[in-house]
Amino acid sequence: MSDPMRIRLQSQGELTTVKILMSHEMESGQRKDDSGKIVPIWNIQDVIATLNGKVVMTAEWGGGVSKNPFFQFVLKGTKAGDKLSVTWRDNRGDSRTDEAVIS
Amino acid sequence: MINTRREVLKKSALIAGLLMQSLGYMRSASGYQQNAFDAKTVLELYKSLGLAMPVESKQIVLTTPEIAENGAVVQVAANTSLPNIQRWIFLVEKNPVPLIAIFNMTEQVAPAVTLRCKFAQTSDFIAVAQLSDGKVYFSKKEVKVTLGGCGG
Amino acid sequence: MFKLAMNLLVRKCQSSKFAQVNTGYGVVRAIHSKKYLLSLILVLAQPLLTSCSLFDQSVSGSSFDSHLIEQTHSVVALSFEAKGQAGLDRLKQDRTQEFCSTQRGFKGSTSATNALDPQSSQNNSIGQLTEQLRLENLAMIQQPKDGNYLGDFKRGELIAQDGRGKTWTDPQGSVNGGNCYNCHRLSKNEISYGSLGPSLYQYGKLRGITSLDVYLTKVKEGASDPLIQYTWGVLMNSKAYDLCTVMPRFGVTSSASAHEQNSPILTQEQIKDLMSLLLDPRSPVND
Amino acid sequence: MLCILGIYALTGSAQTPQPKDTTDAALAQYRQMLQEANPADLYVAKGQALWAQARGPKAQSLRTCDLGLGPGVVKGAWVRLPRYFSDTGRVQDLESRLITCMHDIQGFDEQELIDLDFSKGERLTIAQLAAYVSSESEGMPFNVPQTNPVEREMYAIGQELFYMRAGTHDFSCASCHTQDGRRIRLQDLPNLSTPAGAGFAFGTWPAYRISTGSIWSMQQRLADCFRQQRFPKPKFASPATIALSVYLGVNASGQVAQAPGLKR
Repeated sequence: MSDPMRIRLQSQGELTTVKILMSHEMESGQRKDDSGKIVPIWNIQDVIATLNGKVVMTAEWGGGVSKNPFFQFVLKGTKAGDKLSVTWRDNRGDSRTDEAVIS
Repeated sequence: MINTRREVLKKSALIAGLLMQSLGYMRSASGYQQNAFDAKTVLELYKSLGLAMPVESKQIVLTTPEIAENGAVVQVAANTSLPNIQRWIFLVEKNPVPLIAIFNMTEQVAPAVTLRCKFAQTSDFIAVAQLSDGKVYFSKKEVKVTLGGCGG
Repeated sequence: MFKLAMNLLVRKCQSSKFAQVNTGYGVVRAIHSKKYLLSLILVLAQPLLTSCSLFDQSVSGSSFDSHLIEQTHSVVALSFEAKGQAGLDRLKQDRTQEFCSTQRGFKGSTSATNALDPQSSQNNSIGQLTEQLRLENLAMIQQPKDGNYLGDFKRGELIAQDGRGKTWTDPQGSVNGGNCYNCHRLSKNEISYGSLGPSLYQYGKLRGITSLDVYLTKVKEGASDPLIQYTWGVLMNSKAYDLCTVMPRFGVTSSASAHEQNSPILTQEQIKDLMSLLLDPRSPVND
Repeated sequence: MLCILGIYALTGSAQTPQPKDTTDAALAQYRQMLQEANPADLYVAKGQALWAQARGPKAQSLRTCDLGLGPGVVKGAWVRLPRYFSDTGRVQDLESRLITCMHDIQGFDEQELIDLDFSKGERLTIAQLAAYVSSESEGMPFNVPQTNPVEREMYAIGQELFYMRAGTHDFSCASCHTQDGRRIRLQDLPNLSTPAGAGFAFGTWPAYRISTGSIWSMQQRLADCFRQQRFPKPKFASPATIALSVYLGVNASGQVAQAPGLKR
């Protein structure tokens, strides 16, 4: 089971900055192990953010995103009580969704 | 510190529904573009994404460190005053796989995105902005990756 | 008789301290509960004090608490385990290491002051000991067998960049690096350099090697050229010039630090390559 | 002879202007950007969950673990460690105390925990617990006690160890950590004999290591220092590492705890 994300929200007027830390190995598929074998790629491929159920941003990531990814974006036109939901899915089919409410 | 993280209740039907909806959206609307992530050069990448050759624009502002103490984690950010941005494409030119990420933007988000990515060596970071009219612009900045630690 | 008493005391010290501590985890309790007993033994055996210790009082100097040093060595003996090529013999100090453990001013400064000013130091016993140990180190320096002091600056740059070697994760028998950039600035283009040691950028150029001709002359006169001799000497055994410098002794092994079949950190060939890195006018150091 | 050597001394005359300021500024910028979000927070969350979770052969949580301020008190405990514990009769740092609790309360085998590798299994658990416990002292000043004679003794031994030169490279801790404003490669070397330097070092571990992408505890930090020092390996939670921690923690008195940190 995947570990929870850490989502921090900072609102200023109608803009809300979203800072997300995700717990993931993000194995690049380029690295070799001690025996010289390539460690297979294992990465978050898709990220989706919804605000009150409506998709506001999606992303596709490769193995070049750092381990334990940090991702930040800015929501427009937000108000207190709005509910942000973030989902990631990796190339092994594992996924995780976490939520945060704008205060 | 504002911290409103909540752990998802696994049994919540609402969340489960949202998850299904989200994954469904990802598969139908975008679909993971494996070809682009297989491209070994920037030109190959542009081709696989069906992009016109991007034009350099001063309206794209990049925030990157000049020097990275460790190439494993380098924070990069792009922002732009160009109107109607549809997609951001983040590249590290000299990586074995240059494509780092694609962000599909909507009107509900500002055109500013920050991500941490890996640099295999000193390289240009390139952010490509694709606008809704199909025009493509880019900006680039070099990040020096240094050797560190006692082990050299 | 005296020797026997010492041996008995050593055994006494060990048995009192090692009693409960085979896991290495209960030592402080052991020290605590045996503390007064131990102190008593030490007081009664004042002249034999150092026999519990790796320290020789004449080396450590009188201002140091021998009881504490002895306790410290007991803690060390219980706390470490051999791993990979890093054996427990590495904890056995030679006279230079013992002495320099007690000299607690920083010795890697970029100032020009030499710790070995004979005017001030020979007036006291510490100064005399310093000079004695320095001369011991000086005597350890070997000249190159073939009389040639110089190698290849390109190989030298790679050695200077390489910080590996001699740790418990480095495979036994692997080639060791020189760690030079860890502490020194050397070339213009490498920005990742440390500052524990002085800048060596333009080392040769600033010392008169302004052309290839000058360099080739020095190559010929290596055995008598003061710059060649000094540079070689510092690389081989820095302690011969500044006894307690933080710079390792790259080309020698002392009796106590005779680890890994007596192999120094760097081979003579590697040190020749570093000589060229520092002195060759074509080297990036003299760019 | 000494005169001639003086002229060519490696120390001194070779000083040329160094572009250190621009490099340092660029590095400060790099580090500042990463401070905005420290992946160590992910491990704090895991540690917090592990603290409350019933685990081990006895299926108990650590909610009754006494870190020195009484059973279950986590807040402020870390800035008062290492300290003497009368129940075990020895000075313990956070990690050795966690082992005691995991043994006494949860039924884990102490020696097994000690013999494991860093970052694996229950030892990763300990690092995560340490990240959580340390985070509960964030912003508090260090106040590592020196009231018990054994605590003072451990400080003195720690200081001796700090200056002990040995091994193939003649290094001690002090070789790199007794001057202000020095670097190894591009990494700042805190002067651990000063409150500010000791506070910066002792007060920011556990930390997220960028180079390994994992949480490192103080014990792991010290073990890797000894590796680089070309010493043999210190045993986990051994008296030597605890004595050094006492030395650092006491030197850091009054400095503010900032753990878990973020390191190269």
